[in-house]
Amino acid sequence: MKPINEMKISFPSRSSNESFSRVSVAAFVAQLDPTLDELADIKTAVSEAVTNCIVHAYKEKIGMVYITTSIYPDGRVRIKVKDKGCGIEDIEQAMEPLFTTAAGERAGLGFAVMQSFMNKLKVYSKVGKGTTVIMEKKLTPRENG
Amino acid sequence: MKPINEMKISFPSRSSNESFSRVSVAAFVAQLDPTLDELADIKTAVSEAVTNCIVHAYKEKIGMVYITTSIYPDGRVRIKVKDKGCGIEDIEQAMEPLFTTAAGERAGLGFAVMQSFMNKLKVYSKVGKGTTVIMEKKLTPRENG
Amino acid sequence: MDLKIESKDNAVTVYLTGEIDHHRAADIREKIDMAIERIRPPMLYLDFGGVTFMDSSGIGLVMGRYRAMQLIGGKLIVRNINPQIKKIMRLAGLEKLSVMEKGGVTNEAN
Amino acid sequence: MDLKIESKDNAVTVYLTGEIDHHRAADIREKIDMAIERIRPPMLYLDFGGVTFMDSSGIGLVMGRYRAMQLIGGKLIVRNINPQIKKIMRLAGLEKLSVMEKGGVTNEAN
Ligand SMILES: Nc1ncnc2c1ncn2[C@@H]1O[C@H](COP(=O)(O)OP(=O)(O)O)[C@@H](O)[C@H]1O
Ligand SMILES: Nc1ncnc2c1ncn2[C@@H]1O[C@H](COP(=O)(O)OP(=O)(O)O)[C@@H](O)[C@H]1O
Repeated sequence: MKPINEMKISFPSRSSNESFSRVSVAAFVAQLDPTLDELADIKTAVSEAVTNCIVHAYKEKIGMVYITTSIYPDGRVRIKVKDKGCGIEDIEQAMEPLFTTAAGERAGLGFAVMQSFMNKLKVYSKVGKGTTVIMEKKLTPRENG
Repeated sequence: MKPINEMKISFPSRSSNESFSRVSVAAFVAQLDPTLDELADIKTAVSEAVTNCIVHAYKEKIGMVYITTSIYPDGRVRIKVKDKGCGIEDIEQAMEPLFTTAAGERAGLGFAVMQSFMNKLKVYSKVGKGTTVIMEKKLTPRENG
Repeated sequence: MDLKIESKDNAVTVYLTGEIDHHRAADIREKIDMAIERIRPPMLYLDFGGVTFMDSSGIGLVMGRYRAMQLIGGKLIVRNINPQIKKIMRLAGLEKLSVMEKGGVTNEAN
Repeated sequence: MDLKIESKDNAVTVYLTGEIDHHRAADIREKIDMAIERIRPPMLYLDFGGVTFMDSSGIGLVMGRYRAMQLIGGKLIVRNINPQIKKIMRLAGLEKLSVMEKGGVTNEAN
């Protein structure tokens, strides 16, 4: 299926851009008239994926983060978050709740949040090349849009 | 001077994306802790530039709109809005207040708003190739950011 | 999005809300014009109290209604405009048409 | 952004506001830890009433403070969490640590 609308954003992996990235996706999705809960779910999932690029993919370096948000005729929203960072060695292990490789206070729940707040989650990664996270959510149809 | 932070967005020239585009720029600029008035000025100027791409550059067609927002160390914000649409024949005339080529209810004030709400405005255009609008605003420095 | 249109005595009042841009203006325009057409009021108030954003599309909207009211021999008054909206209306020279209600500005600025 | 930290009787209450993400968490963490260090209270309340957004960085923040309070033999209670924040805290299994105040949920959901 081809998207009926699609936006792309890119920005450097500075933590000051976390808020911008999720607000930007939410503002795009808003044209579908989602519920407040759906919008909060999407913002949270995007925040997790973007934070992972900043914290894990590029670590102390600054690299670019790429987001594509697509809207489909059936009310599905698809969000792709991509980095060209270090990549993930064992994706299955990385996706386990509470698993984290980061020092400090990462809870190891990023993927768990994406998984439970969105309807679909796919992770593609290649060590040394980068990681792409694709998430989908089906919004509840509204009577009077 | 090199920007210390820079985001790029792109989206098709659908009027349903007007709100997304200005909110996105505002969310990026928000990290500079602008005043509410400064933020409203920027949103309005962006809305004018983006609407021009939708209404004038691509008219009945759908084409891509490209925005780059850059933050400079001295607190300047630079916003570039670019289209690959029909272009402007006489830029000087186009920038005159109240001048419009559109039927319907365009007020001919888009450029006037950009000019008065931002500190700098430059327009580059080539007929058949497209138009690029570059706007700058210097934000008032905040004591405790 | 909904638009509240109130008809009382010899006046129609339209309560505008949310963001007025090119995308939304067409719909707003149509609804107001239907009311003007049907009621043909001597007086039209456009109340901007609930408007959170407006660009020059809002000017087109006001100018268009100004002309529509002139055609039926009526008057248009714009009210409850915040300083940001007032800035745009001034740029458009709307005060010269005296459609802006005196003392009708919300918030401090003038 | 400001953080209100209130010390009364045997308890410290932190009023969190705005958006809690990875960007802001470091600063919040530091401020709370300074208060714990200085006051060494038997009880720490984290009040989420003013929080408009939270991702899993907020979980790290709560877990870290939970451990810090354990170290000084104190307790942590999380209060005024809205349904969206509760969803994330549940995902993290925080109710098993009984840091979530019973009946302390704002809004309807459970
Ligand atoms: N974009 C990424 N690039 C590299 N590694 C990643 C990326 N995203 C996640 N990871 C790895 O997966 C682990 C689990 O991620 P996540 O579930 O989000 O928890 P957390 O971010 O709290 O560590 C991370 O600790 C990291 O090792
Ligand atoms: N991006 C663009 N592409 C092509 N023509 C443009 C573009 N932007 C502006 N113009 C031309 O300049 C004129 C004046 O623009 P503006 O001051 O924004 O007023 P308005 O949009 O109300 O017409 C337009 O009517 C149009 O002819």
